[in-house]
Amino acid sequence: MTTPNPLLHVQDLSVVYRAGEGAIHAVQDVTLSLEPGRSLGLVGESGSGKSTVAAAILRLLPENARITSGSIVFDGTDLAELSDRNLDRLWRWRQLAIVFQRSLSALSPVHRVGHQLDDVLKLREPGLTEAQRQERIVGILRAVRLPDRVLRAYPFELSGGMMQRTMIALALLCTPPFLILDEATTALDVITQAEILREMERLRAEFELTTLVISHDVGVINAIADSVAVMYAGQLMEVAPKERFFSAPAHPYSKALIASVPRLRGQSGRLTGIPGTLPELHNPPPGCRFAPRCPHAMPRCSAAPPPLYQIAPRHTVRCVLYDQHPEQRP
Amino acid sequence: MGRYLGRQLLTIIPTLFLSIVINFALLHLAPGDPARIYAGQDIATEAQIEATRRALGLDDPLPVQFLRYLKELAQGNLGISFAYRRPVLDLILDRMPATLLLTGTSAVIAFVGGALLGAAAGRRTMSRLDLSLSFLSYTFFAIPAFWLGLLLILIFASKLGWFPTSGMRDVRAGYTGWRAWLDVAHHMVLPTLTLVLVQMPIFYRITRASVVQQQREDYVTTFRATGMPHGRIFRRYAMRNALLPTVTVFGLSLGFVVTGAALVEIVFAWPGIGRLTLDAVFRRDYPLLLGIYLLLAVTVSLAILLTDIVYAALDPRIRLR
Amino acid sequence: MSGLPPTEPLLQVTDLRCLFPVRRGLLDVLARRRHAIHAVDAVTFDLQAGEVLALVGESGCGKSTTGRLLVRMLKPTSGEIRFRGRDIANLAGSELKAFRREAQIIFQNPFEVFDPRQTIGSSLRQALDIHAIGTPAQRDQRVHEALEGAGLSPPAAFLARYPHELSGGQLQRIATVRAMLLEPRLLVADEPVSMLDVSVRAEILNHLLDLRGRYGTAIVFITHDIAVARYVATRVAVMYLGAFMEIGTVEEVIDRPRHPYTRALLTNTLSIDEELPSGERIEISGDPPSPVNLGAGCRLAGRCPFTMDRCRTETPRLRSVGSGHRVACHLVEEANAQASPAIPAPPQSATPPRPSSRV
Amino acid sequence: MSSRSSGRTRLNAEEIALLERQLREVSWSRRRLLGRGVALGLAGLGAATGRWAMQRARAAGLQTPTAQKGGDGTLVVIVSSDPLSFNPDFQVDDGGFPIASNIYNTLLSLNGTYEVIPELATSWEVAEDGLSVTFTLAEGATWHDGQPVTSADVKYTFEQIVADPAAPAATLLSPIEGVETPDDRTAVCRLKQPSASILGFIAWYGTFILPAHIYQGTDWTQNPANQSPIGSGPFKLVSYEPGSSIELEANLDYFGEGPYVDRLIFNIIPDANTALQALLNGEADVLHSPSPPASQVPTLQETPGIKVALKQYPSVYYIGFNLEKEPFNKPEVRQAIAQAIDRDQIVEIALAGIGSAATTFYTSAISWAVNNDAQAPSFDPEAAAAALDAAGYPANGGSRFKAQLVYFTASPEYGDIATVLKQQLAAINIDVELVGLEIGAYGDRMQAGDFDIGLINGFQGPDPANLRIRVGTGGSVNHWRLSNPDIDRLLDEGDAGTDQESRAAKYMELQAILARDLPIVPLANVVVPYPYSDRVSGVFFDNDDPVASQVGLNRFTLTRIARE
Repeated sequence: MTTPNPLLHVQDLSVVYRAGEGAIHAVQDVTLSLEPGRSLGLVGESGSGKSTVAAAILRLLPENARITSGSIVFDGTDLAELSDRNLDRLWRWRQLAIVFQRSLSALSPVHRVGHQLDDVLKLREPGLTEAQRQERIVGILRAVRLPDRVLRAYPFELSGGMMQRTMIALALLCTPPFLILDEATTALDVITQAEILREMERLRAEFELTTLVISHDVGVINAIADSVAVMYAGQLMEVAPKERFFSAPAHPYSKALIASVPRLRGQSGRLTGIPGTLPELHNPPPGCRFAPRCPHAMPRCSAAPPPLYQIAPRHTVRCVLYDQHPEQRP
Repeated sequence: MGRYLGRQLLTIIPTLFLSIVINFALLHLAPGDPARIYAGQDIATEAQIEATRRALGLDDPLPVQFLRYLKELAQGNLGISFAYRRPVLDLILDRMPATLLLTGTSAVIAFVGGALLGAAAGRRTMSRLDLSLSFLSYTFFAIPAFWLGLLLILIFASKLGWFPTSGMRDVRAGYTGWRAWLDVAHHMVLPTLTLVLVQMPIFYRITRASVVQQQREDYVTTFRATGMPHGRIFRRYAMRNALLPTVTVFGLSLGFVVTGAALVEIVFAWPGIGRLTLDAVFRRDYPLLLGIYLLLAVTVSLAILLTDIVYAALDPRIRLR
Repeated sequence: MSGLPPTEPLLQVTDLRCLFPVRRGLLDVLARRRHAIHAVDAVTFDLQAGEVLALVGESGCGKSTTGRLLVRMLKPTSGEIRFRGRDIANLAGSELKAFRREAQIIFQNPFEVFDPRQTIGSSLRQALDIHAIGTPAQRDQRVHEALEGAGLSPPAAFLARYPHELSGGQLQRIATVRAMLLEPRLLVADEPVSMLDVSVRAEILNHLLDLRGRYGTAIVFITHDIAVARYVATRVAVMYLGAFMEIGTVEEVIDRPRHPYTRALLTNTLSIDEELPSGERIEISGDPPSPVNLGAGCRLAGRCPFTMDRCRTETPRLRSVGSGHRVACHLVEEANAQASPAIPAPPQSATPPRPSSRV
Repeated sequence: MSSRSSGRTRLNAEEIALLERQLREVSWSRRRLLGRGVALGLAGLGAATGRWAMQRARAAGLQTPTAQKGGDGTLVVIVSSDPLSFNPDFQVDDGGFPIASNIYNTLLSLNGTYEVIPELATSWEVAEDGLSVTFTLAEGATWHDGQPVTSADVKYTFEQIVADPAAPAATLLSPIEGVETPDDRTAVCRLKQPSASILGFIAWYGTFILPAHIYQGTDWTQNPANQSPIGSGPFKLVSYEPGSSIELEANLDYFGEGPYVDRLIFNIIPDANTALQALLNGEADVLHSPSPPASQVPTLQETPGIKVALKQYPSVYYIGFNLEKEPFNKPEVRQAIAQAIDRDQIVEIALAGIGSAATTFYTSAISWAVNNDAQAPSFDPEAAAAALDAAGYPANGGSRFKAQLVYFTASPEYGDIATVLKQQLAAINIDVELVGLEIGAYGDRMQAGDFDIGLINGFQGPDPANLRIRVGTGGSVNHWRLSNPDIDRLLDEGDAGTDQESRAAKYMELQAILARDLPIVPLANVVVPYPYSDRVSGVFFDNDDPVASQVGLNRFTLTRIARE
């Protein structure tokens, strides 16, 4: 089985925030690979570090955050090594774009939508004439099924769904090969969310996009990802193809997470949650960060972070329960 | 937009009327009998006080006085000053140019300077620039204007001799033509500096806070992600958003420009309306005070209107909602 | 479900309406033009003691307003809210205070409802202080027990803490404890778990259900997530633009939805189930219209793929389609009249395949 | 109350003090102005003829008037406020007073030592029956528009003043029945009854002779000349910039001696510190008002190029007791308190040495009426303590009693004096609580009798008759509720007297009663500093300069500027 070269490969990424009470180890040794055309869902609850991973990939971390180790290789170049200026000129938006959750405030409230789209295009593709830019923008708007009047509108005049489509249009403006959807549909109503996700599926094919989908909602991941990566408290717990993840989750956290999700079908009795609370990230447990809440925890879990075990093709788990497959270590 | 303006204009009229009623009532109900004051408080006989009361038109019942005032007002007559026995409008107009020159100039400089410095500090919080500017802003905010004024006089007029001590022109020299303008400009420096220094911290702090807040807004992150340089995001987007609250405060402060800055006018012997107002208060010069208050109400209303227009131009959410 | 006999519901809501006037400007006032948002429109239902009714709908559908009306945080524009046989729509003063002891509400964001400068202990005691329940010592005791009962132990560890020292889940649990300290007969829970991570939701929901079991409290559970509603509710009401579209038992509404809007909600809800919710996905297009000055006709007319002429002119009433299952839809009504159970397929099937089916 | 305290506000005073200052200026200073004028005017009346004054002036060895007018350049005088108008007679206008004094003439005026001296009238004669005064007007006096000044102008002015009850001098000139004009240069004032004080009043406030040809038959409050005055004085108005300056130029046709300066500019500067800096920075030559803070005077006196004239006003700081309250109703207690006061310390500390201890019960500035035998008790704290012990107020290690000292916060001096008093009384174990109030509250509180001790000052001129408002039953500033039939009788008799000697006897007897009963205790005399450039000479406030006796108050007619 030949695996194509990944478009994005994140290796052992760690991010630390400086904060009042000391350093917060928000992301620890995260390794992710994303092949061209694929869609990876990065799922995790609050504090899991999933959005920090996205920010690190785009080098948009806040001032008090720092990548302490690891590489972010995109199409053969380590983004972590690039200067900001270089990143701005060649990579941001031309190669990597992002759609944020907070769509209603994601554009300047006092400038027209068209002006802001045009401004970005002008910046990224200075060679285009005004007419060419106009043509490109109108084309993209149509691609995301927005009426032309959006150009003349201000953000507050658009509904949540339209605004989110606008943000997708903005992301696609320079037809980047890679797109991050960071909780892109979280603020939307059920029906609109489904609509936008369907739209994204269509655009993924149309624009041949490779996407990293970040969400706390496994339903969203199920709707749009090919494979799933689960994060907990800054650590990557499990990576698996979507079907395998939902049918046979391996990590105790993954299992508990899926069990917590209320369903529309099947048993409706009591929901099961995960007792306990997130560990404090400025002083994380030395071993597996899930160990304090894990029903299967054993002494060695708290000793050192468990390694990743490969338990099936494309399926890795960071849990010592899978130590009986030593030959499958990656 | 037209509808919006029409609406705003319509609300000004009742506002003005209300302010006239309230001013009139407050003045006349406040303690202190102008007749007694104008007759000379201790030595005047009751007959003299009564005569003064009649002369000032204060012997009629209050409603009659109010209706008379309204009637005069309707004919564009602001009345005759108790103290100066001259039309209130003339007295105000006498002082208007000096007032507008000083307070207007300093308001504009304070606004522009405060906004620029606030923006510079807000862009890089905790930088050396930010820390020193913030320290200065707190310092000057805490200094009473008249004290600062005197300090500037002692340093720049008495010690260094760079600027004249006070007044608006060199009374001895009596310049004419362009020299006269230069002379006024020379006299303006210290009072303007005083007002700018005490007002700038307000604009500085509002702008700084607003810039800091705007830089945390999601759209800034969006544009950062597109690879737009900080400076461009700041100039094109954050600054305009950040200026909204500053503009509001500036607009309101413009409304008060006509009333001058009494304490600074006193320290620098600047012939502005602030001093006239203060004197009128002490003298219980009702017509003059009513005139000044009415002027204030009008200009504040207009300033609010203007601010609304500017705000609406800057912020479509106001304009279109 | 003890208490009152089923023939006398705890709560009987009849034709409840709440209009928020919109004053657009002086010219409107002068011209005596009136605008109003129909936040809640002709809502009618009843609730038995110990029952859990879920109010489900998208943002702005009026479900929160309804909740606030039920506990009289808001005063209805018209209509009747009979609580234990007594209309509470126009209560005031001490009567209102007495009623509020029996009807509590909890909100989405617990950080906003606790005074950040007060310890948890004093916030909790305050609830008892206001209604002067027991001696101070008894109040402390009761607070202690309640925390312990909610699994927040040792209680002393929580009593002395401030809201910001707790996680959202813990604080929401304490908010629930506070609401239940007075052993109310009615609890309105307004999106109590939507801010919380999915793994801690279960605790809150289970806690709520435990409390219901213990005190026989009836719960009106407001949520945008119909899947959550399925877990906590005995009955579900689906709201759209201030009006009930469908109401019935959980099984009826979720397994056998009749209203196109309910079906749209269900079929668009993202899930991780292999099996799809009933029927073909219903596509409701566009955004909801402005709730200002709604005219006659079905609120969904225009967005609904089954819109008929009648839908645009005549407001459908809630009509029974089975035991306790009521639907406000002309189509359902007509289908019933023709004794045909099925709803026709959507007029066009050019919709893309369901996302989850794509691999 | 003090005349000059208006100028004493220090810059570090709060805005409220400013407000009070201005209020006071309007309400109190008229009394002060009247006071200043007529006080020593009566000395002139004693001689009953203007020639006396002329002779006296000559005796002082003054040079005879020269024909020179102008040539000395520009004199810049700082004043604290704007004139209300340029008609100085129809209303109280303290800001306008120094300006009007140089544009208009009064018939008579008061010199630097408060003596009546001639101005527009070169001589005057009181009839034997005391029922008329005949004034002879100066030769060649003209209005600034060229018209001659005649007796008709005097007639118009005095009759108009008396006819308008709102005019500030109306009451003071009310003895005038009418004015006859036998010829252009002779004006005869007929009096209703003999008046001891009329010449002093004529010489002082609100009595500038106005041009009848401009004002006759018009509303004198609205006449356009109120803005562009036509006077007969040594200077003519050139321009007025409201809030800024008033520029006058020399009236080269002036009938009398002077003026010597070409231009007289009044520079309006309300703040005392700024005004002083403007003088020090050479932007002005004379600081007329606002007066510099007393604390700065010693430094100023050492400043090269600056002279400071210290001028005593007929005003005294004093305390009064609430005679209706225990224990202040007891003479022995008042006596003890008076003995506990060290006046020299008050002058030294509270007045920064500018002033002098006041020990008599009438101002020493009006010497003919002062009873120097009736002295306030001298400083003797031991005796005071013993007297209080004996009176039944033992200290017993604590305080004997509390006393609320209410004063008026118009200028810092009051608070400073009050503080010194508090300390001095603490030394004999009286616990003083200080209550400083702005004018409105002060007046209300004193009127209501809600105080133990009050601290004020006030003009005691122009004539001792004015003591009535301070110590007469029901007097407007008799806050002490003093009601002594003997005092009231002596006030009546003093008023009715015509010759100074007999009048003085009445007032001296009155002062003896005050010294015995001590309803009030004098503390210090008010002295006002006038700083000015040492290039300037011939100013009215400089009593060391012979000119001060020759020229009316506020007149810069004879002021000269030395060339550098």
